[in-house]
Amino acid sequence: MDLYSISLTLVLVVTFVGAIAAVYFRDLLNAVVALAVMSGGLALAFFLMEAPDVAIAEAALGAGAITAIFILAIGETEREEKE
Amino acid sequence: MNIMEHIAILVVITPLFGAFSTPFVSLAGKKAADIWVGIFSGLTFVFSILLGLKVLRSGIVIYTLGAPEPAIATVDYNGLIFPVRILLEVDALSALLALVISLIGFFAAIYSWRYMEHDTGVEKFYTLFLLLLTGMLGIVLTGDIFNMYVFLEIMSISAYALVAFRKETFEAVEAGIKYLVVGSAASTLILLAVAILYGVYGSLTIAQIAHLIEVSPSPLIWGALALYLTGFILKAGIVPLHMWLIDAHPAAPSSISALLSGVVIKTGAYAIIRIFFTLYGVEVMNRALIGWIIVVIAVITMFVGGSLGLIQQDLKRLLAYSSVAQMGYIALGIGVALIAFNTTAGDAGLVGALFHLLNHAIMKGMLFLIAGVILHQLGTRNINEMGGLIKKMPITSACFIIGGLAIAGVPPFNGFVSKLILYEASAMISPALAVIAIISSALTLGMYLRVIQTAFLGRAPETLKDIRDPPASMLIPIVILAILIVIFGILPSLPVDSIITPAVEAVKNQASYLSAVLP
Amino acid sequence: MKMSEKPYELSVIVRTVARLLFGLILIFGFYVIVHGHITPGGGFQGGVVTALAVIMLLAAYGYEGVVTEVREKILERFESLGAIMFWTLGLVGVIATATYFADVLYKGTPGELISAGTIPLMNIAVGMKVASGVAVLVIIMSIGMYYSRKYQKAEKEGAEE
Amino acid sequence: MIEGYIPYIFAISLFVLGLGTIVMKNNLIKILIGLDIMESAVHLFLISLGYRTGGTAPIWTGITGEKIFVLPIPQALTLTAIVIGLATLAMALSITVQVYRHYGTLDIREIRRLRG
Repeated sequence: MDLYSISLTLVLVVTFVGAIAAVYFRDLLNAVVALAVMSGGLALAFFLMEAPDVAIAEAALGAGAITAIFILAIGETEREEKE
Repeated sequence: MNIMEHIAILVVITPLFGAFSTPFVSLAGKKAADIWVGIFSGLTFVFSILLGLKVLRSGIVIYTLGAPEPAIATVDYNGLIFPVRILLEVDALSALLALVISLIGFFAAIYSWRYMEHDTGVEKFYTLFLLLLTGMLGIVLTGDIFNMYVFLEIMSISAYALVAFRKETFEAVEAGIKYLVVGSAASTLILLAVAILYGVYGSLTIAQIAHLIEVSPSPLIWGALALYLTGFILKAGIVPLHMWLIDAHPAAPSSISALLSGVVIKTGAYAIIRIFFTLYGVEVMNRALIGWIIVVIAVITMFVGGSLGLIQQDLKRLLAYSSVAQMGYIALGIGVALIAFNTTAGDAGLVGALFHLLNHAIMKGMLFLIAGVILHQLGTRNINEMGGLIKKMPITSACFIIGGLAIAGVPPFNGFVSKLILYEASAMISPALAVIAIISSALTLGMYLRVIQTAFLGRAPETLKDIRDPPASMLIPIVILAILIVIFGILPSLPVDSIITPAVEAVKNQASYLSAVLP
Repeated sequence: MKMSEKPYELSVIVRTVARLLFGLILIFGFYVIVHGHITPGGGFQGGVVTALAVIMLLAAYGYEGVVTEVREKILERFESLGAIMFWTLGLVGVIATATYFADVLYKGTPGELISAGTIPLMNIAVGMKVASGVAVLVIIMSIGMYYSRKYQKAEKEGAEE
Repeated sequence: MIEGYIPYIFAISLFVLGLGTIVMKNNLIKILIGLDIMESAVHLFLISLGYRTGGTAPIWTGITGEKIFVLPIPQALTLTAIVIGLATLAMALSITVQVYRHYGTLDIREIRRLRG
C-alpha cells in the first residue's frame, strides 16, 4: 500500500468510527457531534479522492448546517435517548 | 420560439415557475394566489394535452436540456456516439401519465380554493402543491435515471410537507414523520440502485443503459433491480410496504389526498413498468419468475387492502385501504404482462393495468375530494356519525355512489371495464387467479356498499340539520370527474383506443424507445 | 437553571468575535459563489457558507440577536427570487433558439471571472436561494426554541407567585 | 489489489450501519442520524466510482497537456444528492419537533395513535 491508500484508509476509519459513535452515544448531543466528525472525515476523504467541490459542500453542511439544525431540534425536544 | 418544439420541457417548468412565483403573488391577497395557481395548473394541463397530441402524431418526443437543438440527444466523440446530457424522453406511456397527473392536479387546485380557506399559510401550501406536480411530471417525462431520482425527491419532499401541513393536529404530524422516514429510506435505496447502474455502465440515460444491458448483462444489475423494486414498491404503496400510505393519505388535506392516492402512487407503478419493460427489457430477465413474484404480491395486496378496508370507521382511511387494494389490481396487470409478454394475455394485462391506472386516478381522486367535502361540511370523517346525506347534498352523494360502485367494478362504470379486462387477462394465465381477483373485488364492493348504506342512505342524525352541497368551485371538479367515470364506462373504447393502446404499444416496443435516442 | 431565566447569550468575547467574523464569512461566501465556475465551490457551497454566518450569529446572540440583523420574511422572498432567477436563466436558452438551460451567453476566456456564459449567473441565483433558504430554516427552527424558553420562564414565574 | 476496493468496503459498511440504525433504534433523532449515515454512504460510493488513480480534480487549473481527470459526473450527482439530503433532513427535524410537541416523546413505540 502506498502513502495515498494508507491516508485514505485512515480518514475512512475516522469516518466510520464517527458513524459508530453517532449511533452508539445515548446522549444525543454527543451523537450529533460524532456525526459532525463523520462528515468531516467524509469531506477529507472526498478531498483525497479529488472531489473538492463535494468536499466543500460536505464540510459546510455536515460540520455546519446539519449539526446546527440537529442541535436546534434536540434543544426543543429531549437530550437523552431512553431505553 | 416555437411553442410545440419546447412543449416537453414546458410541462415540467410551468408548475415550477408557478411554485416559486406564488409567494410574491400572494402578497396581493389570497384571491390572487388562488387564481395564479389555477392558471398555472390549468396551463400545465393544456401543455400536457398538447404534448400528448404531439406524441400521438409524431412518435417519441426527445428534448435535450442545454443542447443547441431539442432533438440532438447524443454527441460524437471520436466516432464514439453516446448521450451525455440530461434529456426528456416522452413516449405514449409518459404522455398518458402526464395527462392523468395534470388533470387531477388541475381539479385539485380548483378545489383547494374554497377547501383551504380556513387554513393559514396558504401560499406555502400552493408552492408545495405545484412542486408536487412538478416532481410527478418530471418523473414520468424524464429519460434519465438520476434525473428521475431528483424529481422523485422533489415529489416526495413536497408530499411529506403536505401530509404534515396541518401541524397543529397530531394525526398529520405522526403520519408525516412515518411517511418521511420510510420514504427517505426508499429513496436512498433507489439512489443506490442508480449509483450501481452508473458504476456498471457509466451512463445515466435510460436508453443507453437499456442498450448496454442488452449487449452485456452484468450480475450487479440484479442487485440494482432488487433495490429499485423495493424502493418503488414502497412508493407505490404495495403490500408489504404499504403501512405509511394508510396513515399518510387520510392525514393530508383532502385535495392533497386526492393527488396522493390518485396519482402520486401511480408514479411508483409507472417507474416499475418503465424499469421492467424499458430499462431492463423482458428478454434479459427471467420474466416468468419475476412476473409470478409480482402476481403473488398483487394478490396479497388486493386482499389486505380489501379486507382491512371493510372494518374501517374513518371514511378517508377506508379510501386509503381501497387505494392499496386497487394498486394490487394494477400490479396484477403488470405481473400478468410480464409472465405472458407479447401474447394476447400479456397485452390484455397491460391494457387492463394502464386503463385501471387511469380509472383509479379519476375515481379515487373524486372520492377523496368528496370525503373532503363531507369533512368540510359536516366536520367529521366517521362513517357512523353520517347518515341520509343523499337528501341533504344530493349531487355530492350521487357522485360518491357512482364512484364507489365504479371502484367496486359494477357496470356500467369505468372500473367494471378495466377490471373485466384484468380478469380476462389473468384467467388466460390461470383461472384461479381470476377467481381470486373477483373475490377481492367483492370485498371492495362490500366496503363501499357499507359506506353508501350508512352514510348516504338511511336516516340523518339530528346533528346534521343544515348542510348542503358545497360551493361551485368544489362541486364542479367532482361532477366533471363523475361524468368522466360514466363516459369511460359506457364508451370504454374511447379512451382505450385513443390513449391506452398507444401507451401499451410504447411499453411493448422497447426498441423504438432506444432508437429514438441512440442512432 | 440559570440559562432559561436570562435571554440566551454567550460571553462578550464570543459575541464580539462573532460580530467581526460575520462580515468576513459573508464575504467568503460571496467569493465562493462568484468564483464557482473557476475554482472549487459554487452556488450551493457558497450559499451554505453564507448561511453559516447567520448560524454563527444565532449561536452567539440567540434568536433575539439575529432578528435585528436579518428578517426571515425578507429572506423567504429572496429564496423565491433566487429560484425564479434560476428558472429565467434557463429560459434564456429557449429564447435564443436553443433549448432550456443552453449556455448561450458570452463565453469569454476560461479562467477569467467573466466567462462561462450563464453558469456564473446561475451560481449567483443558486447561492441566493441556498443562503436564504438555509438561513430561514435555522431561524425558524430557533423561533420555537425562543418561545419555548419564554414559555418555561413564564411558567416558572407563575409557579413562584 | 485491495486498495481500489477500500472506499467501497467502507461505503457498504456505512450503508449497513445506517440501515441497521433506522431499523433497530426507537429514538426519532437516532433514526434520522441513521438516515444521514445511509445517505453519506451512498455519497461515498458515488465519489469512489468516479475516482481514477492518479487523476486530478475536474476543475479549471490553467495547466495544459496530457492529464487524467477523475470523472466529473459522479461529483455532480453527489452534490445534488447532498442538497436533497439536507432538504429531507431539515424537513424531518422540523416534523420531529412537532411530534415532540404533540406526544412529549421521541420514542417511536409511543407515537402510535393512528391505528386500524
